[in-house]
Amino acid sequence: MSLGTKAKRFGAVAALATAAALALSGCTSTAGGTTAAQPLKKEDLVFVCSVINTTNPYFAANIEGCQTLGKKLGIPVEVVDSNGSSQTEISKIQAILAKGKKAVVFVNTVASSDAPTIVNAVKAAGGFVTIWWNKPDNLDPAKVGNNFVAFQKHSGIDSGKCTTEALSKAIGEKGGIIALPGVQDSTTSATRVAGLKEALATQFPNVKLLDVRPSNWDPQLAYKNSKDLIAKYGDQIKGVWTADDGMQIGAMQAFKEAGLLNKVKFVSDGLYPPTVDAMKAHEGNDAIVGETFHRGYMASAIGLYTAYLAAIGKIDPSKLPHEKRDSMFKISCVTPGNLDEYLKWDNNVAGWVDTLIEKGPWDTEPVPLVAGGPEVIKPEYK
Amino acid sequence: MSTTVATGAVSTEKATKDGLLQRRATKLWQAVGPLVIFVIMFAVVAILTPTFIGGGGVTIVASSAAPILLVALGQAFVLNIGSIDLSNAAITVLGAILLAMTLGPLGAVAPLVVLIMVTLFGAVNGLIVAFAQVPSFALTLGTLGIFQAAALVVSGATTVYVDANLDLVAWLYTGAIAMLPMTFILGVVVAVVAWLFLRFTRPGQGMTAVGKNESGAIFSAVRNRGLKVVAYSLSGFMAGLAGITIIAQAGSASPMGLGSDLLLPGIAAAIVGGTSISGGVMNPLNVIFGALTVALVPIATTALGFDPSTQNLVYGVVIIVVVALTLTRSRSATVK
Amino acid sequence: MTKETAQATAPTLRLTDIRKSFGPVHALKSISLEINRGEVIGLIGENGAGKSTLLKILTGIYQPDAGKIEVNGKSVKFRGPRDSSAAGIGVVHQEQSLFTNLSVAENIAISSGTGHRTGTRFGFYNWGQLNRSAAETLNIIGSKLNPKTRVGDLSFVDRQMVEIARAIRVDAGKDGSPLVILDEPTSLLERGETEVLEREIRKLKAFGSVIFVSHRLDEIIRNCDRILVMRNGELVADRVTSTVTEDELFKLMVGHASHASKKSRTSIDSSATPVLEVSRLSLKGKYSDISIAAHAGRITAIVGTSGSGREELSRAIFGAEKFDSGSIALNGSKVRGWRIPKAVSKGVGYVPSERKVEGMVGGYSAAENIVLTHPGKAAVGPIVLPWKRNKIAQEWFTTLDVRPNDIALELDRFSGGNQQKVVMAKWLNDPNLRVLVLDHPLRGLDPGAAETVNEQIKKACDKGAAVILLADTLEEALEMGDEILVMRDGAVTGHYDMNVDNPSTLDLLERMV
Amino acid sequence: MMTTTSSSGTAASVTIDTGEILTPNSSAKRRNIFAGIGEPVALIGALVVLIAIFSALNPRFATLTNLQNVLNQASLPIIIGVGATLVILIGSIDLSVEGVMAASGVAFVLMSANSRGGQDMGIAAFIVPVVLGTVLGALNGLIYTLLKVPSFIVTLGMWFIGFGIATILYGTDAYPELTDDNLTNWAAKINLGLPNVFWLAAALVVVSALVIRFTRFGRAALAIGNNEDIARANGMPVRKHKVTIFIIAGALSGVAGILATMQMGGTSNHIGEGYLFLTLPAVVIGGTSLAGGKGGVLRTFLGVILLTVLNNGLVLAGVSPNYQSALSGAILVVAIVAAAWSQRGRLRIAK
Repeated sequence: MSLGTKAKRFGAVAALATAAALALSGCTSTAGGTTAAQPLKKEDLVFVCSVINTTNPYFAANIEGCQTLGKKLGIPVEVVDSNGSSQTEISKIQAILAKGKKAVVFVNTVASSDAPTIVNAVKAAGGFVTIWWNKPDNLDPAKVGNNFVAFQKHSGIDSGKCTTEALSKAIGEKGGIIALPGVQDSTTSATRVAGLKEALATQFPNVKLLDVRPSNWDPQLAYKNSKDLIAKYGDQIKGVWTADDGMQIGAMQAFKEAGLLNKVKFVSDGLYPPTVDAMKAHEGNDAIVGETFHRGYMASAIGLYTAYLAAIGKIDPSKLPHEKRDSMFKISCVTPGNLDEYLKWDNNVAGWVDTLIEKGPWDTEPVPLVAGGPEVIKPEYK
Repeated sequence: MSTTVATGAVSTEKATKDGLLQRRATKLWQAVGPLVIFVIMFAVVAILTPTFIGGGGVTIVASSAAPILLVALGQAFVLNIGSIDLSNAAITVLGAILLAMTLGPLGAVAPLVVLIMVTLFGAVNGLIVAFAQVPSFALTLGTLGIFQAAALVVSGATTVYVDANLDLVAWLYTGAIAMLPMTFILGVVVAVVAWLFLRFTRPGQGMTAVGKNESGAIFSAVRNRGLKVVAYSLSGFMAGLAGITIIAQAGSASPMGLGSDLLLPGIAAAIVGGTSISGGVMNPLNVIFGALTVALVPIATTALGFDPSTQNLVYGVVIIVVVALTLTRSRSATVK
Repeated sequence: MTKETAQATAPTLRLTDIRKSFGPVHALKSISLEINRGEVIGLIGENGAGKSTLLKILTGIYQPDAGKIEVNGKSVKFRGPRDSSAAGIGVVHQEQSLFTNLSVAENIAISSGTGHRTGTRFGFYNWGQLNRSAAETLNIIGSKLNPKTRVGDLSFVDRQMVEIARAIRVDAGKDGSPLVILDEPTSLLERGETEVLEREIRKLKAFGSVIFVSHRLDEIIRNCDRILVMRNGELVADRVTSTVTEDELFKLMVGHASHASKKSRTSIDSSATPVLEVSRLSLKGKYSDISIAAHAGRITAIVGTSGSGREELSRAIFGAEKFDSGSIALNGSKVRGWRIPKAVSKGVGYVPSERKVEGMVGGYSAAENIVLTHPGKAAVGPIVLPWKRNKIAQEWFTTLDVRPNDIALELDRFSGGNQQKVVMAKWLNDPNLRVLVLDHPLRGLDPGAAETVNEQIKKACDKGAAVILLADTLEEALEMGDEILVMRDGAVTGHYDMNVDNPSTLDLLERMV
Repeated sequence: MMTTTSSSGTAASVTIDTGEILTPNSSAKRRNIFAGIGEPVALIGALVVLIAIFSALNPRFATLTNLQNVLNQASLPIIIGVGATLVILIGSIDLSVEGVMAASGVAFVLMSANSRGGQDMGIAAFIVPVVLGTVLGALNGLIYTLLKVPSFIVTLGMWFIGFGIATILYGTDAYPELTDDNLTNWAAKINLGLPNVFWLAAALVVVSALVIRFTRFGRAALAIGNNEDIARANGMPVRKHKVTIFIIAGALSGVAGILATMQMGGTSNHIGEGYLFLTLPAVVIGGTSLAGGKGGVLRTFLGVILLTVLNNGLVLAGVSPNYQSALSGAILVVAIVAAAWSQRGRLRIAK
């Protein structure tokens, strides 16, 4: 991930040695203003909930979280559908900012590189923003100022480790597995893969990673890649690791068609409704052996609520400790055995949001704040 | 007999007069149609959402239009010679990645180096189209795949951040004149230069001639192959400029990030701006309004509070309706 | 029975008071005419006289504003080309209208009605029947073409045969007599090929009627029983052929007497280097060992049939097509890397026969076309000066009497004759014009426009250019040429210096075939 | 009244036996009989080479299982490719594929027994989505022909419209899954050695090849692609044919949406993603000319198989995914350059 490696690939080796050293300090100097602005009034606020699309179960849950919180606090919610496009995302957010109300923004960025533009736009409009999942490492909320309230995520490495443990144990800690990451330049996917590799290297030396085929978060592509990998490895494949449940749907379908669903174990991240159904139905001889638990509505509600607290002056971001500006929330490992105890929140989103309002953004079970960022991938697991 | 001739002459004269008026009306609409449509749409948004303009609506539309405008101008040059460039957005991303990697070590030279490289990428497209005489749609579909792969490989399939010297380009996004960001001003300047080039230079006129009737142009000693290479090089160059605006805006680039989705908006902007998809008709000044319109639609639907689930539908309908309104239709030409 | 008799005696086509206007323009003003079974009617008129409007009404492309059309005694209304072909009217278009990617048989069947005999029942193709019935039709006109051949692979005259077969096929399903419209079918044909066509016209008389449209009055007189003359949207004369002369017809068409230009031939200054010297030029399968010496101020006319290689030769001189061996020299120095841009920069100009495709950029204004190649004062280096361009264009418009007098109008919108004037102007605008190659410059032009173009050809000679002329007719070659080369199968078979020799058309033909 | 048909009055002054001039002339222009099959032969050759290379690299490549796998993956692009080929044959283009697939896929899943509940509408669940595709295709065709908007831009707009319809139909509820295993298993189920969906695709290819070869409609499509003006002048119902072809393409996209949904066991509005830029290169590599009038569905079939084998082989050979798009792109470039190379000429026009 270091700049040096990239530069070598590009070929300009010598000149970059020094540049790499400067890399971390070289961030743009957007004034780290901590000037405490006037707290905003609740009736001037609008919640903005920006998601990559509206139909993915995770993003649909994001929207649900925004709307539930908006209803609780009596603040209108505007949903931004980026349609997978960074430019659309940015311009739609800007359009809402332009409408004049002070925006409290939750953004699930399309790409890390969108974050600076969005943050600057929100800052210029006097709004408050929390970014989830993706941002450039050098974009530090503390340096931007109070308007960039926080960057939040669940640890990808923990996610990868948790699912890999479940998978390795299910296949008897030996045999071949395949991995289907998401879009290649996504840090979320990259950290999950790093967790996978780290767990294999440190805990399960006899589990062999046969092949890694990025499948772009796309069920269809995961289906195709799985079919090809089945043709390539046949019954050497004992387990399938995917970076999200969308791709898991495609992968399971491919194995089902090959008549292998009963013989192969699956793990993934997200615990989407279809995954829950499949686990409950013990599909394919309990094919799904591990999942991570985190919820779209929790992420968006925490994100919005954090920004909201800053907007109304309940918290002063500049006085918060580092881990509350660059935060990692707990991710839990779910197996068919403990599935039910996690699902109870899903039937009572409003109740969970009440708890959030009561306990604050950093202390609400099952996703309390556990660490500060940034999450660093060790080079050997890249 | 003489009377017949006389009436005949009179009626012909009257006919040419009427024809002239009609032709002038058509030409006028061709000249200002895209502008009028954008202004009307913008006015509708401004009236229904009065706060929009005060909140910097103009800046927002202009800044999202800027990269679209730049790729659309390049695309329009290629469309104008009767071809198409499906690879330009991939060149934009590749250019942005290259710039992100070189800006630190090379400083002010980096944008220059990158622009030269992307121009060469475009030239390669042009050389193959001109000298192997292959259909451009298929060729650039192929090079699109190659440039995408190059972006993945060069970036190591991850986001590349500018580590130093970002200030050298960042002012393009942050700076503004009269509410218009410099990126957009850059696009307008390029459009004006392109307009002058097309209207007042022999290569420019030759390109349009190639688009209108390539055989006729060849027999008029227009250097059709060279001009095709130039058109594609310009497309590459302008895609590179768009890449620079992306770095100016985001300070980083990635293979699937900003810029990777510029292909379709770029084509739409060129066509909404009155460029003919079959070649020979292009007004760079109108492409400005084409890009503004294409950028405005998603912003407008959001600003007007359309439900997000309806916004794609609206976008599709608007594109078709606007093109149907601004299209240059010649009676005889076959529409493909 | 009575119905049949009625049909047999009724004229094949009767038009009564047909009118058609486009806005305020009266394209047709009350046209009435009759065509009987077995008649060959010549239809003549200058460009814009209303011929093509009339033909478009007969083929269902336009609908008349008023008037009645009767076919075989029955009143009909054509809503489209389909109705017209169903009524038995077939047309051989001026510009060929065949699908090059389909077979001969399909092209013949494409506009005929569906049915067992045509091999296209219920929308399905019966290829065996389709090919058989096409072969039958081809047989009627005496052609031995293979119905399965792709039309794109045929020669020009063979395609014309396919067109005729298709035109008479409109009636294949019925017993009526077809009316075949031949819309300037000979304008693109060589003399020998015209003979074939004329033979076909005679055959058609046996079972149908023909409307023959042509600019060539001799052909009209030779082939037609009756001649209709149109002018300004009216039928101004209807004459039985035996009672008229060419001169008379010319007067009827243009409304004024023709000026046959008598001229003195330019002689060779034998001491001068030829402007263009083609030495032993060869292109495999097209022509071989051709040598030409073209001198300033002289017109070298090349005659030959379509396989003679003269087209390829003329294009080689312009750099548009390659040659295998031999050389081209301009003013005594051999040229290298001969391509169009180079040829043009050395003062070579070319007026191609396919004017709309190759000769001009139709979507551009006339003014832009004129300065496209040789901007002269209209450009400083690469910079174009529009006001100077317009001035130059306006001068040419005045000189050549281009109508309408609107230099900003797209060239597409001018008539063929006026387009050709602009194409000529494009080359004449070169102050250093040395060689002007003209491939059928008068094709499709009415006599008035032809005269203007011929004048400009002579003017180019006067300015010192050598002209290579591929004439439409032998008469044109004899009239214009200072020197005549006859080509056959890629070789020069005859060479006449018109100052010395006085060959007849027959002499030329003998060496052509 | 009748004029005599005597030819004596028009006796020609010069009589030439032109037969002898014409014959060599026309045969000289006759094209090499191998030219017509040149491209399919090259395609099959390329396919054989690829298969040989990949078989050498990985013995599992040349197995029945992998054949079934490749044909299963190729089926949807083939079905879409049939529609795309027809549209391209008339010289137009249809970019709306992915949008139409999304709309029909979502409609299908919501009308079938699915995890969101709702009603299983049985056969209507198949009919309505295809009708939806038909309607969108018809809109494409009508806007294109009536308003004279280039098909490129109409179908680009329709892409978003279809996608928009899918988004609206999808709503905000959970991801809908098909609950009937017969549906989800149908496509890949092996019958007579090959997957069902491939038999369907193959049947569509055969039917459409026959339609192109043996019906007036099919021949008219070729004629329109060759020269629309002439087609019109010959009284062909050009507009009707064009609209019909867009309707067929829309309906086939609709079918593809249903099949993709069945393959995935559920759907979102992203079900069609990636299919357009997979199918178009395949059509072009197959040798169907984007200018219209030349090509056919059998060529497209070969083109799809070639690209699918390539992608499958690259995975089996373990080539880095980073290079996958570059290789497909390079093969496309090489294919079109090779196809055009012999026809290069100073005066040739390629757009």
